[in-house]
Amino acid sequence: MGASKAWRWGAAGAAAALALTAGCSAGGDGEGTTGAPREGGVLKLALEKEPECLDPHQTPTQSGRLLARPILDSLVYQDPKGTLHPWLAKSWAVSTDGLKYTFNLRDGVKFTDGSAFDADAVVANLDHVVDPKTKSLLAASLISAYDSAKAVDPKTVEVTLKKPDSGFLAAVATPNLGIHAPTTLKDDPAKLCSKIVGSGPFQSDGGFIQQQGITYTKNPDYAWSPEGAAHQGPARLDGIEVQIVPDDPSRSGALTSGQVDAVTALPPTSVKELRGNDAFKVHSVLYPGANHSYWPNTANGTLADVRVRKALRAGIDWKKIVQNVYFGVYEGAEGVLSKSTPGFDASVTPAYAYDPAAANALLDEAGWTARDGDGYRTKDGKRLKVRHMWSDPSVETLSVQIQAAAKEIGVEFVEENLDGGTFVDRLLKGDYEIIDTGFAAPGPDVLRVLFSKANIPTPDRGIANNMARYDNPVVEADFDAALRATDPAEQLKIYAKVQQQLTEDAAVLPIYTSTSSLTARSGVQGVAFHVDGSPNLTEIWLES
Amino acid sequence: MTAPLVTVRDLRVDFPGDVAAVRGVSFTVDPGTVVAIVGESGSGKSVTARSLVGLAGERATVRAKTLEFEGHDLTGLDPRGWRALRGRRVGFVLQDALASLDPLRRVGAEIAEPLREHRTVPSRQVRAEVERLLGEAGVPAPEVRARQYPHELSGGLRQRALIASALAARPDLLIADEPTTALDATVQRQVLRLLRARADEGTAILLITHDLGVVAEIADHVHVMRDGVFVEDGPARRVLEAPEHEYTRTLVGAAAGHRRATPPGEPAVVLRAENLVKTFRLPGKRVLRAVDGVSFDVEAGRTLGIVGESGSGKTTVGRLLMGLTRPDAGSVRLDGSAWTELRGRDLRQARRRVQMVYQHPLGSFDPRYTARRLLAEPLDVVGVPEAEQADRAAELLGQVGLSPDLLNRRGRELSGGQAQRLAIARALACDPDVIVADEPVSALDASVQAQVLDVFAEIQERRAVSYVFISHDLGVIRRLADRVAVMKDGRIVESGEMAQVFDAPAHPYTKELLDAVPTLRLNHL
Amino acid sequence: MAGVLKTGPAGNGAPAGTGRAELVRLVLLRAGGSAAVLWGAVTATFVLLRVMPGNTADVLMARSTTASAETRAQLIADYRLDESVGAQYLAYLGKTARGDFGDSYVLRRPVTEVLATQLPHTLLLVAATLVVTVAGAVVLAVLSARAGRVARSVFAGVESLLVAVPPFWLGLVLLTLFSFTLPIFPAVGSSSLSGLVLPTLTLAAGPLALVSGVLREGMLRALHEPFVLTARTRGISETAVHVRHVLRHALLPATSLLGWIGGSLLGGAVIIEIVFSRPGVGRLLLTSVQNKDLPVVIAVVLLSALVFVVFTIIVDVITWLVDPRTREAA
Amino acid sequence: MIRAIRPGLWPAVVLLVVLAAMAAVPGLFTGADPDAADLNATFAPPGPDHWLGTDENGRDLWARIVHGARPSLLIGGGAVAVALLGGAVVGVTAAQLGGLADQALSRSLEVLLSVPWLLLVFLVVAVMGPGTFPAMVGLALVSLPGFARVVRAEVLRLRAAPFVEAARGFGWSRLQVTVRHVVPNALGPVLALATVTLGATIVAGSSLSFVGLGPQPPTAEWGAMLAASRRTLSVAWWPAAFPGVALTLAVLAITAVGQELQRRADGRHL
Repeated sequence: MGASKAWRWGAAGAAAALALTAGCSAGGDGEGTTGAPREGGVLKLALEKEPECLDPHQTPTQSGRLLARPILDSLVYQDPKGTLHPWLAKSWAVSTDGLKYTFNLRDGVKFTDGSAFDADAVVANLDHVVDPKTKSLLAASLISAYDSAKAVDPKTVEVTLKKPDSGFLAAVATPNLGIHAPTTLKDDPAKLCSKIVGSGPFQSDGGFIQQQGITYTKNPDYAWSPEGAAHQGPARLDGIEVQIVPDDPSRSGALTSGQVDAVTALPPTSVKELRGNDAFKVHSVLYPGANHSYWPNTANGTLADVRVRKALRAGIDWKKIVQNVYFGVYEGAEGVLSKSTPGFDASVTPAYAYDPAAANALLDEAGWTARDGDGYRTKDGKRLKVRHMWSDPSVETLSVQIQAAAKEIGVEFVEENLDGGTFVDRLLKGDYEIIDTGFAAPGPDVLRVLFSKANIPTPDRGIANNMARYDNPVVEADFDAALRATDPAEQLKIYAKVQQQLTEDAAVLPIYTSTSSLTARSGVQGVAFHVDGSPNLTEIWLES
Repeated sequence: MTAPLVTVRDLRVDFPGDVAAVRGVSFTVDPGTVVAIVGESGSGKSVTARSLVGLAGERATVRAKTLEFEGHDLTGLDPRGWRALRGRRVGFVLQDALASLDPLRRVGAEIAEPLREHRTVPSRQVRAEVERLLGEAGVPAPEVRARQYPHELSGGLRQRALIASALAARPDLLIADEPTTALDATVQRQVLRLLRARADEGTAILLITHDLGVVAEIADHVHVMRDGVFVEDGPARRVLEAPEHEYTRTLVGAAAGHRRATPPGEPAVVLRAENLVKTFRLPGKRVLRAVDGVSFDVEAGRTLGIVGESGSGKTTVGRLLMGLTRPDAGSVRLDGSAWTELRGRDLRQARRRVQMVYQHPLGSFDPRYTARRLLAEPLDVVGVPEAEQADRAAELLGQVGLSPDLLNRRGRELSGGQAQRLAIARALACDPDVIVADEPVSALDASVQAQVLDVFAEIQERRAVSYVFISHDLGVIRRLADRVAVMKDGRIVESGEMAQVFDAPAHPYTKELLDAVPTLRLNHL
Repeated sequence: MAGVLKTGPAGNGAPAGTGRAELVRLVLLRAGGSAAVLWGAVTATFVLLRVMPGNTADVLMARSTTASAETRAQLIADYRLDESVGAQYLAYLGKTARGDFGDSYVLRRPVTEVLATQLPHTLLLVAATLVVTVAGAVVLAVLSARAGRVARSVFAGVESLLVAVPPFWLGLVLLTLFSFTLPIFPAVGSSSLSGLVLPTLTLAAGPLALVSGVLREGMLRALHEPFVLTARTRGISETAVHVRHVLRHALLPATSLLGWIGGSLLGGAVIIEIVFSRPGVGRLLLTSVQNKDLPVVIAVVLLSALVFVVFTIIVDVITWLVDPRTREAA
Repeated sequence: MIRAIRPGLWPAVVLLVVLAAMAAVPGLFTGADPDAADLNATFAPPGPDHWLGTDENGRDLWARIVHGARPSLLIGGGAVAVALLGGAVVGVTAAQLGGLADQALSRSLEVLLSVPWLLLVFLVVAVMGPGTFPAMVGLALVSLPGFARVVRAEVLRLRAAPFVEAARGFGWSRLQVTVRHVVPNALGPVLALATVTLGATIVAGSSLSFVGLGPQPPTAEWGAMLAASRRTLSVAWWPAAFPGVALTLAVLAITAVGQELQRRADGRHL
């Protein structure tokens, strides 16, 4: 989902839940470093949203990962292209059955509280994640295969999995499995929500203060940057001051008035404006995974009819709307997946072209032939109505334009801005026609998350990601095949087929591909993005 | 004979958009004398007084051929000059001491204000001086009173405190604007004596009043004012005993009142009060026995006067008579049946037979109603058909001396006298046997009082209705009552035929009341 | 309140209770009555939140679409969501009475800790607003009461305008003018004094205008009271008349208004904190209601009800101190 | 009842009439469709084609402001109407029952008063979901205590008023007296309060829309328009300016009329 959104309602997290086994390619487009990097200075950063809890072990938010990353190192580093590198683990070995991971730990690593990093620390951390007392909202899924860990010797850790999991190393690389100083883990998990201690290039004595932010100071002893990182050794910045500013105009105003050096997730209007301004630079990266899309309820309601779904897909000029709303800051979508996703099947693109004549024909064919006084199509005296349920005001403009466009082909979009509780309630009951969200993920695997029958949200299942409520045995079979496939090429082939089937079924109405952005004054250099799309704060330096 | 302290010649005061309030008056005030300006409300007497201290009002234009204080011209005085005059040379006492003393400040602070302002005593001695002044003004326990707030003092004490504050900086002239109007008779008398005593000590006093009785009590010289001019001047005794101007004569006549002849015969009892008791719970578990064992008869076609000072319980008696409150004990019987025994329709029908005229007629009128609707309301009740209501209403107005032209006016658009007449007309509309009148004229000017009382008298002669007249004003009672009951602290201390009570009071309280009234004891009337 | 001036005389002349003991009694009495109000506020909030749609656990889980059923069960057990409403209510009531608001569902920390980080910002804003309101209102009222007729109606017009302008829009305009366009004041942040200026002005504008209007009307009314005329006949200066006599009377109605405003500023702070991106209880409240974070919501409700109650008591005490006439009623 | 309108009040009265007309018959003021998005004319500045310019969807702002009058005023108006009715019921009940019931009702009102208004509305909206009606109910709950208090006080005052007593003295029954005197006389102050409250409630309603809890898009509602305009403030000022001006003017006019009513009602008490 578009991380650029300031989700106001908690339940929007349903949509906001970011790719957990995160990873995304595409480096920032903001290179072009001039001159030699300068040491020192404090980066002032305004962030659009805040985590409920700073401890990434407990909550899975993007902002939590962003804020924890400067403090917590991980055993393994995943570069923006997805490749794994040694970090706190010098090397690792995987047993042939895929059940045992042995990590050889780096020497001389110290936590900023002075304690030493060793095998016990790793064990304590992994156990902490799965400890029920931590009430981790992600542990079970992130390392669901985790069974136990033991310190073979101070520099060797052996992790046992219950079942093979090829995603385990990538999970270990996320800040969500970052390594806390073990002394802090003994405390009440609540304390970790505001203050964490790790071995990273920065530390924060004051910790995170809700709605306010966090201040980092540099860890001068840092000497264990991940292999393959652009910058090695202690951070060049003396510190980072992060302020939480959810309000878009204020964030943009704070940047332009020089109050902060950089801001995240500026709205497209501001991005468009600043693009022409040399004093500022927009750094951004396309999220891989599913586009920001309208997810039609394929199970019941008016959109259960594939002809109506197809009519919407063809009858609304989605690209023009995206261009209009986001001024080219976001790209229009051309398929089920974002173009930057490995395995994106370009052959489906023609199906997503604007063709109002076809749309009208489809609607006629579906029996929505009559028109009422307001110009909407009707069938059996009932108006062709589509309820779009959302709980994020920032999508309003988009919704309004889509609504207007839908009226052209005689479809009434009813916009329902709901509070979190109602949203979740109706989501679980399937009481909606359309939900909008995106879902960032590193590969076509995300299709399984989004369209497998098991992931249809129900009151029993709880919240899950198949919001299209899509249930197609053919596709289910393909998913199984993809899981079993050992050859990556074979896997991509299967997923291409799935994309074609989904296009045929019009199971999703894709709108645009989200980008993660960091807009900064031009003196802010070394801006890059992590694999999950969040800005990499540790390599930044200031020209002046 | 010394030079006059104040000399005023041809004083004129205008307010923009209004008729001139004062249209050329001249007078002098000598030290040690009391000069009174008498007039009804709107005559311009207060404006005249305030002009002497430069407080006629922001919008007022004050002109005078001469306006001198101790020979100094006041007409060109700047604000600073006026302030030096006020308080220090001229003290000013206003009518209502409760409103004229700042309710948020202690009495002592108010009295000290002129002392501190004009630095007449060193600040260390201010406190002692305040207590001395209070004592001088006849306030007992001045050290306690000085620390109290105005609302904690009785009306008399408050007025004395106000006088003390006006006299604090030892002014040469004291202007007293209706200084006793809000007071009960006995207290009024004490305050007037205090003023007279100050005059005798040498202070010049300019007394503004509507009450000729007050004038008779203390004034040396009097100016009768009407519509912004003096219609008559002269020594007080001469003016009161031999008024030359017609208006003065009306005033004197109204104030003196007259006795009426009691109709002969043995009348029947219409309304009987038996041992009425009514208590009210006060904050702090105290209980007020507002009415404490009161009995009397109201006889057909005759008038019972209930006299008492404020707080004596007479108003509660009125409400009990109306059946609007239930007595705790005793009963009120109308033709033998008690209010408490009546229910529903009977009760409502019985109610019509006893009507009330209130002190403030406007309060008894629905503010939205015109006179026509006000009269129609009781007419509806007694079943007068709508077609006849207009005629009846006009007839009723005629009975109280009002023109039918007033039918379309609302209560607020009527003068005080007109409103009270309308209230009487309204009470008559139900053709009642008894009218209870609670201080029906005390809010009215003297000459209007007389007219309204005349209306009451005429109606009784014509319709043989019984009155219960509740008043603190012995003059009013004397004018109308056949029998009198004197109330004090919820009890009737004395009752009997009017002549008997007034001429030969038996109870000391009755005597005190009668003594205190500053009536014009003028033999020839 | 001309009516106040017409309180009947006590007559008996006995000194009314002016002692401090009476004041203490008044405060205790009010505080006692307020306890009931607080209880009512907690109960009402609890009931309302219970009838809100969506199970708290599901709303919590919504932040992670991939959390397991085990976690959900753990959450439900931890937060006693499986117990009967009555049991939950009693548990809350008991803990709340002991000052223990429990842990925030969403923020995973004790509510008291969360509040402790947010409250200072809001209190600072509210305090600054009150100061600006009172100081501004007194200055405006005194100036306008002594000004001429025309100037007075200009003052009144500006006041009406300030009251009518929606605060969020005013904030937006101020922010655009003095922060985005002319960078005089910071667009974000609460730590600095300059960051406090715009939010305070925005929040104070309406109350200031209201109080100033009431003060002026009170002063004008008091100026026509006989005691002011009496004071003038004593030869004291106009300034002394205003300060010693007039202003005090005008303060009485203004104080009750101010008490009401003070008690409800917390609500106004919500909008201001959103518009100005300030940390604070207001924003915390908004997100907590949205997240059904019951412990935080109850704590904030209780807090604001407490603030309301405290302001009411303060107003009572001030009235008691300023106006001796009200003392007997107490 | 209808007395001359003070000259100073004329602009307010005229404005109110215009607003009411806008709310009732928006077609009189504009032919444009408030929801018609014109993607080729986004952010058109004020000019001859679009008097007040267009917003980010190319919708005509004048048309949206005109059509926005109804929902914007409806929330406030509806809330005050509900509050008035509810307040009247509670107030009359409290005054009639007296004693313990009166105490209990007064305390309950205090509870309502002690919760910040926005929170109260949040709660209601959270229960009922966002939209015009829930916002209305929430805001009604906020102003209900005020009405209940005034109604209660009026009933108590009028019941003891001499003219009511006098009417009883004529033999009217309690019910007749209530219908003839108590209700009509209480109406003045209550209506005055309603008008003054209306202004405040309209502001409150727009605040709700501003936070996104009011009427849903594409409904042209002034508060919602302002909220939307905030995101594009750096591009165009007019979508942020004109709805705010409309809102302010409406509240000004209503408050001015309300204050006048209040003055008249107060005057009658004397």
